[in-house]
Amino acid sequence: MQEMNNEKRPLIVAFCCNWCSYAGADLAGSSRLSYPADVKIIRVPCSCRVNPMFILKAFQRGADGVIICGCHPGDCHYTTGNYYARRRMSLLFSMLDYLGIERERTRVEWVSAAEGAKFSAVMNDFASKVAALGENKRLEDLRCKE
Amino acid sequence: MQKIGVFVCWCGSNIAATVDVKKVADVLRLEPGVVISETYQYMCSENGQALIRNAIKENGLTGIVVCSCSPRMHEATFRKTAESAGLNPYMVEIANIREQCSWIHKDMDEATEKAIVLGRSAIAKLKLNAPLTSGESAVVKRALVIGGGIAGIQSALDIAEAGYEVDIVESSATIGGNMAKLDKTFPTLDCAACILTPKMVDCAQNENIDIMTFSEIESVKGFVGNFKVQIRRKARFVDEKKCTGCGVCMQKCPSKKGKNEFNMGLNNRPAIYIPFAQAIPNVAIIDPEQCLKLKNGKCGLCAMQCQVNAIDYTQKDEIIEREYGAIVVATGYKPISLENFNEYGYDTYKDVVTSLELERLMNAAGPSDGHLVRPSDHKEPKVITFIQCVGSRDTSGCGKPYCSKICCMYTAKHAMLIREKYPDTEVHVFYIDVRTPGKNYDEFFRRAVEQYGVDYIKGMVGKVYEENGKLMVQGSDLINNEQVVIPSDLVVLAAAIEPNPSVRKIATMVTASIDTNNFLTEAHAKLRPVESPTAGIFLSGVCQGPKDIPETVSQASACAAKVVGLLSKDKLKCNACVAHSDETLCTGCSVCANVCPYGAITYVDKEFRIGGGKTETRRVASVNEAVCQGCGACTVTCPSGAMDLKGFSNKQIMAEVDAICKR
Amino acid sequence: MQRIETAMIEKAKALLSSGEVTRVLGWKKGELGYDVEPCVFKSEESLKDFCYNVFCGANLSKYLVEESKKEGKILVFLKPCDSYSFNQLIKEHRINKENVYTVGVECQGKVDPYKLKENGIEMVDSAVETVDTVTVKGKEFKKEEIILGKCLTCTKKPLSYDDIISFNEKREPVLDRFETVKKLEAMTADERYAFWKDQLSNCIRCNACRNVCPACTCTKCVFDNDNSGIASKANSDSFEEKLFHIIRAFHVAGRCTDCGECSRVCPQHIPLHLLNRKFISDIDRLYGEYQAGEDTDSKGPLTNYTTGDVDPSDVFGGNN
Amino acid sequence: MDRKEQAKLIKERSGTDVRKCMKCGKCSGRCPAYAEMDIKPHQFVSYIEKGEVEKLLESKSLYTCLSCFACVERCPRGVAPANVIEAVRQEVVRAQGGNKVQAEKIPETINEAIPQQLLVSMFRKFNK
Repeated sequence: MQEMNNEKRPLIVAFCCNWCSYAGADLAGSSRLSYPADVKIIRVPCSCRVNPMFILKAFQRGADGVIICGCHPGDCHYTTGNYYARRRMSLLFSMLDYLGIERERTRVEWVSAAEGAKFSAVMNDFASKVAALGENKRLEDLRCKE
Repeated sequence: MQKIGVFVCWCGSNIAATVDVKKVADVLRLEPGVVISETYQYMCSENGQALIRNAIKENGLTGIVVCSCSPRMHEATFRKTAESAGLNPYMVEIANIREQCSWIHKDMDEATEKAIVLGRSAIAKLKLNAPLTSGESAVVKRALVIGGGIAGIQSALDIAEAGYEVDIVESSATIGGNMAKLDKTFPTLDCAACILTPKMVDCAQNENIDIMTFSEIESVKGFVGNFKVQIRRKARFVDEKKCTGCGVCMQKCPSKKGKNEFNMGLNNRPAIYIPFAQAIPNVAIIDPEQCLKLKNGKCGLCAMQCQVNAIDYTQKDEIIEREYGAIVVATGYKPISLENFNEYGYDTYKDVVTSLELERLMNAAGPSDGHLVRPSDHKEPKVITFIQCVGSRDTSGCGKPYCSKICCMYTAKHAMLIREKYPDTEVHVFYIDVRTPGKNYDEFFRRAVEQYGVDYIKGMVGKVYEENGKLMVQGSDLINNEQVVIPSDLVVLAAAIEPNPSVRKIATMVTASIDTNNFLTEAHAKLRPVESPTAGIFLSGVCQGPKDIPETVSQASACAAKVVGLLSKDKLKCNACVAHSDETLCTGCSVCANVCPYGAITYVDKEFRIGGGKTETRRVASVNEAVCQGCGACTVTCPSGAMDLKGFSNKQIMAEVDAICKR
Repeated sequence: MQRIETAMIEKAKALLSSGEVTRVLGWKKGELGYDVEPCVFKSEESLKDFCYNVFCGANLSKYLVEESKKEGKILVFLKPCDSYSFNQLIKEHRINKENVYTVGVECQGKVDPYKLKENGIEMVDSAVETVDTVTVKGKEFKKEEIILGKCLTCTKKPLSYDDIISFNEKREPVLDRFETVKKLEAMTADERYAFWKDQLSNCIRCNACRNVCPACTCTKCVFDNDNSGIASKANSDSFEEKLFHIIRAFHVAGRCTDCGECSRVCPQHIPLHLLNRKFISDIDRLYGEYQAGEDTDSKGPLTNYTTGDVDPSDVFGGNN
Repeated sequence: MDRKEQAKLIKERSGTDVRKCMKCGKCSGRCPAYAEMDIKPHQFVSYIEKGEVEKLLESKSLYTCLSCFACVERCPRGVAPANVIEAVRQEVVRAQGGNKVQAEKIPETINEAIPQQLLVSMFRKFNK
């Protein structure tokens, strides 16, 4: 959590696929649709590139929420990429829930290149939910906290 | 030793307004490995790039980070800049501090803090970049045009003109599309057939163009330069090579009750028919649902009559596979269905028609041989009322939210032609706003009002109901603030247009992105309007958005120019960020090949020295760099991490995660 | 049940003498009765130490990865659960089938030595087994009381064998294998978090689970490979305890045949099979029944898809 | 409450976003009670958008509007003029307890032809 004017700010890592959701984020930007600065975007070629290692590494390093954005199933630039991502993330996040990690810390969202408004709405909603949960205590690595 | 240059762009005030660019540059200068950190107003400008070039040369930089706009915008530009300064183009990383930072955060400190974090993340990634060289793949010198309307025809002609082979795949029995159905075309009122059929004939005679009608795309594999497309040639039960188009079979065919789709179902056609006189190919086709022979084995008259015995009842669908370097989507449009608009009585009253049906009624080759009559009793209509924006500009869910762009012009055209041919007919047009922008368009519309006396009523029609034989059109007249009811003989609806329904299936096959209204999304709305973001796929005509014939033709020729630009290359630079397998870690378990959408992974047995002079052969994965598109699905299914992606490697992404989360 | 062991020894001797196989992979008696260990017998006389009894819980298929690379054919005895692992390794080209002669053997459930300890039986030297009971040191136990967790829920059938030595009908499973998973899912998130925090905190990263697991056959595991980014030899924080087991379970998801070896060998008795079974129950619930190892060519659920798969946002079944 | 305040309240109470109106006039085109209205449905929407409330409060249309919702049903932009009229009517009816419908007159006006919805909405004008 960043110490920003003394109220806790959540840190959110967003993996965005280059062809759709990253373009959606750009559209949200060009339409000046704001969302919290706590959301930091990492560009990946496709949502199927996101490895569970990256997600757990993000939580370990202090992220409070991780969201994976990809193209709508059927619209993937690589035809089948997001189908695999859909299965992997469903199983992974169901396992994290099984281990007692709060469900609202993880999320998958399909955003097309034309849905700037949706991207901004999703990020605002996700950021507020994660902030409501408070600091990530269950998947934290104390060595990474100051 | 890493020598990294950081270049922070102001982007005029786009970034500098909410991000303290000086502070970003200063903080990033302290990052380990950074030797130079500069800011400039317009990094993508000529002297911005010169600044980068000189910095690379003077400091012998091993990599650069540009904090600027989205990589989707100028990554290619800055890679070229680096390459021209002798630096490998893939040693460039972009931090998106405009669309994803300065434009969406108002507070200066917050935005600056975020820009610094994004900069650090790009630096962390750059440190793990390796110089990459993109491989090359051959280009098949043939283009595919999906759709045979004016868009497809124009693109095909221009591509063939440049000397390349083109295949047109058209789903209906003839090329010509919707334009062939029109009577006259605006703004110059020349007859549609007169300007279209010569182009259709050119297509048929051009030896570079191969026309496949009554065919559909079955599957598309591969990628730009190397598309493998399966085309289903549906059975037309007539041998195209033999049939001379004499039409004898059409007269003799006893089953005459078929709905003539070409005339929008306003009249009938026999089971075996040629869609319209100037059809290309001018070859008959049998409708299997209507032909007695195909349905229950009786009849067979047409086969007997045909002198060149071109009829073959046993013809089956045939699938052929061909390779293409580029694909042009020109699937065109169709009017929306009006089932959600029963307030206009389209389904209940026969004399409420759509504009396309009116085109057929007015067309000399139409069901009424050019004599405008009412479909119900074939009498001449004395009062005709047009209704604009039926289903367009409608966000209530029944229609389309967009303006269909062409209805104002073609309605003015219809009104003008009717007033000219039948001067004593009253013509009223209910409109919201008449949109006739561009050269000679508004003058055309004003001629309809001033010279031909068409009555334009500003206001929408509430409902249409029948009363003692007349169609009562009740609408509001906002200028006179009255509710007017016009008893009319014929009501014409300017229905909204929507893309051809088959486009969604085609978009999935060619992985072109498509929006919620089923229009294909262009690579860039202003700068790259005729290309899809998917390389090698081009958009021609209404499949990309509502447009009229002049715009369609200009977009079709633009597509052709782009295709010729692509096909003229012998080799195509492939994507350099492809997967590669670390042979020491790979166990050959072949889990990765299961997920590769392009079949780029094969397995080879390789000799490995295992010490002591002995060797063992092991089964390892090998990636065909020309086929791999770099999606990364295989890197996650590979448990040992042997499979990794150049440019987006596991370590690079983890480094970005660390940089972002570091406090 | 004694007949099975003698039949197996005869079979081994016959094949060894006929030269069809050069080695036999089976179990060898240890000092104590339950201290049975997998062993490769190279000659007929060495077969005198060969044994097959209630303590042979070990799954032999993973040894074949290395053994099948060597010259000559090897005879292996596969219990029904081992045969699924064998099939999965064949599917992943880790075993070349020509060098292996498989014999399916009957299994009516293997004894869990720790449960014997709980019943006060120590220093066991031998046991007499019938289909439903085991008598040890004169005390008779019902199989349900003392067999391994994985055998209580075993529904496995012998698969892919060149020969089979089986005399009796297989016992019915006593427990539904997803029962504990369902119980855990029914708990609240806090309870689940506490349960797993307590269990995983015992993990000493001895890697026994990884080394025994037939699906974990990477030449260099990501946790040993410094280049992988998550390399770690020990759990120096509660996070890494979870990281190791989540990533390991994810890597074998869709490939784990639920052979239960990981829980059997864990010195700290952590119920690791509950993690893999959670993935299996999710896969069955979301993408349709799938048993890894049932065949040698089907695509695993994580390397397959249907366009109509459920959306991740609606996956959280059950309550809270 | 000044006029601007009142207009804002009416807009909220109507629950419809009047700025969505593209001034096409379809609502008035469908309105069966158009002839008896001094201010037409499309005018309600544009006046309330500009905040000019006086004319609306005295308008006769408040009581000739049948609340048949034809205008709401077919508006291409999802605007609901009838709700605006309803909101203005509430403002008037609730403001000074005026009673536009005399109870004794109701029996004669009722006949089988009246649509049931009309009867119900008429009672709403009856001050409770």
